[in-house]
Formats: sequence, structure tokens, C-alpha cells
Amino acid sequence: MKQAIEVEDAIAPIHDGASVMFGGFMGVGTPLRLVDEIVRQQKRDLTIIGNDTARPGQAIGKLIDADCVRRVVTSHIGTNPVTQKKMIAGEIEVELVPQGTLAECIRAAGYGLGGVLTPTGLGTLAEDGKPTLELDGRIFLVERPIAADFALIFAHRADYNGNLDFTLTARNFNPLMAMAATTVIVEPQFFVPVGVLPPDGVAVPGLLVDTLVARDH
Amino acid sequence: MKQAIEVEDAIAPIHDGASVMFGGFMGVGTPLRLVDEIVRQQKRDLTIIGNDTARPGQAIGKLIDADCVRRVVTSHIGTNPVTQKKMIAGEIEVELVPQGTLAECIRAAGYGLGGVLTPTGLGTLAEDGKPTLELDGRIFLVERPIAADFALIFAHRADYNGNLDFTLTARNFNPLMAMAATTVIVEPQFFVPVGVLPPDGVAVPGLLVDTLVARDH
Amino acid sequence: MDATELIVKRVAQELRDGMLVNLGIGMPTQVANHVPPGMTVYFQSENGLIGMGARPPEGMEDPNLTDAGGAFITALPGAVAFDSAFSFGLIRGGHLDMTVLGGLQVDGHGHLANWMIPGKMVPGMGGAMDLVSGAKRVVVAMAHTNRGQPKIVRECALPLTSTRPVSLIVTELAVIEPTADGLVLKERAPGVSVEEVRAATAAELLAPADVPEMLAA
Amino acid sequence: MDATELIVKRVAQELRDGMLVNLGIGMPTQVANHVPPGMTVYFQSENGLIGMGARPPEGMEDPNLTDAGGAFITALPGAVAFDSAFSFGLIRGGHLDMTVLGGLQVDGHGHLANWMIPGKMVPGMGGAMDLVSGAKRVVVAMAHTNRGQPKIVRECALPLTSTRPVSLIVTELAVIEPTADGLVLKERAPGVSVEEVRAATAAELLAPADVPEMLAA
Repeated sequence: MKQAIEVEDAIAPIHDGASVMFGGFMGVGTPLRLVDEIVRQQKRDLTIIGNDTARPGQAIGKLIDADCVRRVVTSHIGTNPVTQKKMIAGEIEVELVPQGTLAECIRAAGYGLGGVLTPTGLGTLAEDGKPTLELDGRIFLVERPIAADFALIFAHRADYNGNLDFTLTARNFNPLMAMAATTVIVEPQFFVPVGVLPPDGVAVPGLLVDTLVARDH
Repeated sequence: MKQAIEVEDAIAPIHDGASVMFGGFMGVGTPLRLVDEIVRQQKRDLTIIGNDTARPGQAIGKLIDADCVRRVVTSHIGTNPVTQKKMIAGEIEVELVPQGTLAECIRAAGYGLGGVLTPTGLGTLAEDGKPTLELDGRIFLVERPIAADFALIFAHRADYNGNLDFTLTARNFNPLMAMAATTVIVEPQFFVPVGVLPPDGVAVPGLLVDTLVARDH
Repeated sequence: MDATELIVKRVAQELRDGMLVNLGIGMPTQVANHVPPGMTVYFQSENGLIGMGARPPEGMEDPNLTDAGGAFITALPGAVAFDSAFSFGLIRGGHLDMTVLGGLQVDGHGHLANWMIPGKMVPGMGGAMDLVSGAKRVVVAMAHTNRGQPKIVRECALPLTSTRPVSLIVTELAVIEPTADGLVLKERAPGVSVEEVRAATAAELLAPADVPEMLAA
Repeated sequence: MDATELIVKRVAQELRDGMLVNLGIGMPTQVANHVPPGMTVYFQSENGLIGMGARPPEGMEDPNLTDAGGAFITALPGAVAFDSAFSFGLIRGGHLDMTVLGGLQVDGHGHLANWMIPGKMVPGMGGAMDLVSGAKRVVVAMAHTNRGQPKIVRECALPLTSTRPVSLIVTELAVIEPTADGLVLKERAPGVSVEEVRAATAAELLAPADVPEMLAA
């Protein structure tokens, strides 16, 4: 059985300069208490990896506002003018990755694959000097796996062993990221006893989870 | 809403020489009525793709017994001496693929990837003249996607729209194959009304399903 | 009928029963309001849902169920939820029948540019590159001109979204199909002459002797 | 204590609390019977389950729940079921702490051959290549000799399972660790001398002055 720890202790091991993945899509499925605690602990120079940077003042948008971030790997910053402004001012570096490629590259890191072969981005700015591979007459872009030091996961339910389930559109990148980071920190919406989650409904086995964050008191 | 059709009609479109994927692991999660009907309709020269060939007289082992098969793409034939005998006699061709690579290559076909980059099999007989790719100082085998004309799927439940769920170890290759074939034929254990399967519990959306086989009368 | 309504209604005529369709943010979203009666079309929200429905009743919103823009939605009976890798597997694996996207420019090769204006607006490609590279049919729904400047041009000046040509362009003036021979004018808006379409277009337009009027009932 | 019991009990000493472990078919399976008291070890069945339990009560077997050999099993509370791609993602992505496999030969480089004897037995590699290439620790549990012939040899004559060296070899005579310098004799079976181990081994063995006896309580 795992112990749930306080949010301060869960975030404390994240060092300045760490790479951190965040589940979520426009803030939905993002571990919001973990984000707030990163801001409170004033982490610096983070590389953050996530679908988007939400909006100013919202979800991981707060990390941009609070100057926690040096680099962003993401598919979309169109809803966050602060990200765009800081990018243009050279204060943060933004690597834009097609959304499907981002998902596959994170999965590839977690699944031990050497990379992803995809036609997406070929002949566009997303190609950006990346290698290509011709296979049976078709050309593919070779995209690198995307791993991170930490994955910050929002789950619907966690049992005491750390088995996780997810719900509706709050699932998105969360289960993929739980495979792709050295340390996996989970903020579950609810805790349930072992045996409540049916084996077919668990998307992340507890042994992938390093830290469970206690519920908000 | 989809119509469920009789097993004879579901199997009739499979032409001699077709490539057919079968869900299942040692017969568990294999659509057994569909297998029996292939034997009854005396299909010939099939390329079959599946984890193993089970045992003689069992699951897709019956296809080997009944001379339906010209070629097998699989990870393991150790439990089926008939497959081994016919392979040695030159009656069927067997392509052995590491199990994880088989799963990834089937997924790659269904997910539009150009191939799979893996260290598995490198420097072994599984390499077998396949291309390799060096990326950031590591060498990977480049494995091709594995697609098929038909996927024969065993589901736990299907709703009237063809949404499928799976259970326990009967899941295995089934959801992967449902993405990777031109025509997807499903033998569900149970039918349920639309709305019974929770959205988070569906592993294969109905729009991937071409044919639902009526329950056994 | 205003321009947007004309475009959206004409695009809706491209829908077919049973299709899986992804609608881009903005004008394309409105296509969902014009599904022909009696037809079932499955709409995918790329953040992880097939079967999204309208806004939920006031006070009954689920924070874990939104569209790709983060707005609350509902799920229809038979809806399916999935992670981001699966969502883009549907798109990249050729399972998505149609996508409708906005455009900044389309050129004589059918190439679409819709994700950035260098030095001015860099929202990121989000899922656009995956959609244009992977969907079976790519329909661009956009205004024919921008402040009097043609958006259909000989060669895109803006960065491309994909080197794969789109399937159809629908504007308030015309329906245009990119072909191997060039752009073909298929339909003109009610009361608009072929010459007027040509005058508003900066790419060469092939036109048959008789170009029928768009029907947008 | 017979040879198998000695080997299996010694391998069990490699288990650590919280480990995810995959056991090969045959002798390795028996390691599960010797988990030290108070320790929690998660056993993965590669056909799609973590948390497999013993045989079910007579008459209560679920045909959808078996081990990789097709034998009925149970699932412990907190068990997790998944598809074959995820199962091998755990293995290939470095999430599997240990695998225990049988062997036909291991050579001086620590290379394992365990999946075919050309012209004689071609069961296929199943998951073995993935396991040896991907698990954090690979333990080979095998008899030291086969009909008097050493199975630990200078160079494998049989086709390799992987070019990645295994972590440890446990036989009824010795515990041997492949290192960059060669095979190191770490322990000898109770009452067996270093000379007896050398005599039964066809590869060079490095041995410290004092080689302790295996403990297999």
C-alpha cells in the first residue's frame, strides 16, 4: 500500500531546471493543486511539456505567468497571449509539436521505442532539420521520444495501491505521461479502497506511480 | 444502429488468399464461432496473423488442421506441433515476430505510423535483413506496420452501435487489430443497448466495426 | 443568407451517414448544426471524445467533459472517451472520414496554410497537421478573401500545414476542388459569376463551360 | 533439496518489495511460490494482467482469465488488465523490474539463447526477445548442463534471444554474473567446489579467492 503525502512534499523534489510533463487539455485533466504548489515554491527554469499552455491565470498558464518556465514543448499556445509574448521577447523557448506527434512521442518514451515514424509535419516547418526515413517508397519524419524527469498527473480515482482511472475528456495525455517520466506524481480527485476499481477500468497500474497526493483537507 | 448478421454471412466475404488477423492468446479472446465458420466454408491460402496458433484442434489451431492457411505471422508456435510439422514440410510459411513487436506493428498500421523503431530483435535472427536506423548513438530495428484485409475480433460486449468492451485476458490483441484491418468482423459475447457501456469503458468505437455477428441461437 | 451560413450549409452537404467527422474551431464548428435530418454523423472532439453533444443544463456541467476549446459539452448515449494517442490514432490512421478546417491560404497545389503568420501570430499547429495529413477528406471552410486580398493563391506565402493537398475548398463565393491538373471551380455561389470568382482568386481556376450554382438549402 | 527447488529458491532471493516481475513458462513460474513473507511482488502475465492469483475454485473458472499458457488463474484485488501493446510497453519501456527465464545456452558475453534449436525445435520467441531486451534485470534460471553437456559456453551456438547480456545466471551448481570482464562466479551450491563448477562450464569463469555458498532457505 502507498502513503498519500502532502502537496508541499510531493512538489519539493522538483528541482529548478527539471523537465515536467503535465496532463491536461486546456486545463481539463490538469492537476491544478500541483500547479499551484509549483508556483508557490517558485520553481525556476522548468521545461514543461503539455498539450497547450491553457489561458493566462489558468492551469499551466499560471506557470508561464509566474516565470517558472524556460522552455515549453507543446502543440498549441494560441489561447495564451502571455506565452506568445514571452516567446517573442525571448524569455521562454517554445517548441511546437503537432498534437498527434506529441502524444506518440510521449508514448514512445514510455514504451521503449526509438522514435516515431510519421508523415505529419513532413515538408513543413515542423520538419525543422529532423531526419527522414524512406521505407517502401514512402517518406516519414523521424520524431524523437519525449521523456521527462517528472509527470504530473490528474486522475479521476486512485486506489490505495496507486491504480488510476480517468474520466471523459480529463483523460487526454495523462495515462501516456504516467509511462514516460522518471517520477510520477498523481493528484487524484478521489481515493477508493483496493478492489473498487475493476481491473478492466484501470488505465495506469499503481506500480508506475511514485507519489500520491493527499486530498485537500 | 448496426444490424447483426449470421455467422455464415459474416465470413462469406473473406476470399481465398486473404490476410486475416485473429484476436486471442492461446485461444482466449479468439472469436471461436468465426474460426469454425472459416473451416466450414473451406477458405484456402489465408495469411493469418495472431499471437500464436494455440493447440491442434483449438481456436486458430483448427485453421492449421483444416489446411486453410498458407502463411502465419505470429510470435509463438511452440504449443502447436501441427504448425511446426507443416512448416518443416514446407506446407505453410511461418514468420516469427517478437510478441511486443507484433503488437506494436499491428498498432502502427492502425495508427498511421510508418513503422516501429525497437531494439528488440537487433542482432538476432529476427533482424533478418530488415533496415536499421541509428538515432542519437543508438541503433534500432525498423519494423514494418502489419495490416490485414480482415480483423476477426472477440469482444465481451457490443452495443447496438458496435461500441466494444473487453474483459481481463481476453482483451490482448483485439483492440489493436480493430484499428488495423480494412474490414472488422466482431463476435461479441453479449449485446447490450446503447448507453449501457460507459464512455470510459469502450475500447473500440463502433465506427471501426464493419460487421457484428448475431448471437448463437 | 450571410457568408458564414452559406459556407457552413454547403459544407454540411458533404456529410454522409455514419461518418466520423472532426470540426475545427470557429466557423467549422457550426457545421454540426446542419446535419441533414435522419442522418447519423459522429463528431470527434480531438481532446478525447466521440459523441459530443450540446451544452449541458445550467448547474449540471462536468469539469471533466469539455470540447477542445475548454467549453462544457455533453456526451450522447453511445459516446466513447479515449486518450490523446488513440484520438490521433483515429485521425492519423485513416479512420476519420472528414475534417473541416479554417484556412489562411490555399494554393494552386491544394496546399493549406492555417497555423501561423510569421512574426505576427504563432498559435501552433495543434492537431491541424495531423488532420490534414491523416483524414480521408479535408474540407477547408473559409472566407474567399481577407480584407480584399485573395486567400486562394498560386503558392502559399505562409508556412504550410501539410504537403498533402486538401480535398475541397468552400467559400462564400465558390466550391473549388484541387486536382492533379490544378484547382477546378465546381460551383459558384448563387448570383455570383465565374468571372467574379476568378477576380477574387489569385490562383488559376479551371472551369467547365457550365458551372452550376451552390445549393445551400 | 532437488535441483529445481534450489534454483527457484535462490532466484526468489532476488525479489524486492514492490517489484513488477515476469516469470517465464516452466521452472521460472515456481519462483512465485517463494516470495519472502511480508513482501509484495506484482507478477505480470504477458497476456495482459498484473496481479494474477492461484487457480480458481473448481466450477468458478472464467474462460476470459488465464495465464500465458492458457491455464485458468484468478485476479487478486487491485489487479489490472490491459491489451498486448500496453503489456509489452511495460516490458520494453523499462517498467518491468525483473524477468526470470529459462535458457538453452548462455555464453561468456552473457548472451542468452532460449528460443530455438535450428532444424529441431522452433517454438518462436514469444515475448522472450522483448523481455531480455527490455526488463531492468534478466535472471536466467536453468540446469547447469544438459545431458552432461555444459549450457554455459564460450559463444552461443544457438540463435541468440538478444545481444543484451543477462544480469544473472542461477543453476543448481552456481550463481554467475556476466560482467564487462567476463563471467564471474558469485556463489556455489552447498557442497559444490569451484572446481566442480568450472568442470561443468565451457566458458571461462572468473572467481574470487573465496566463493561463498548459495543460501536457499
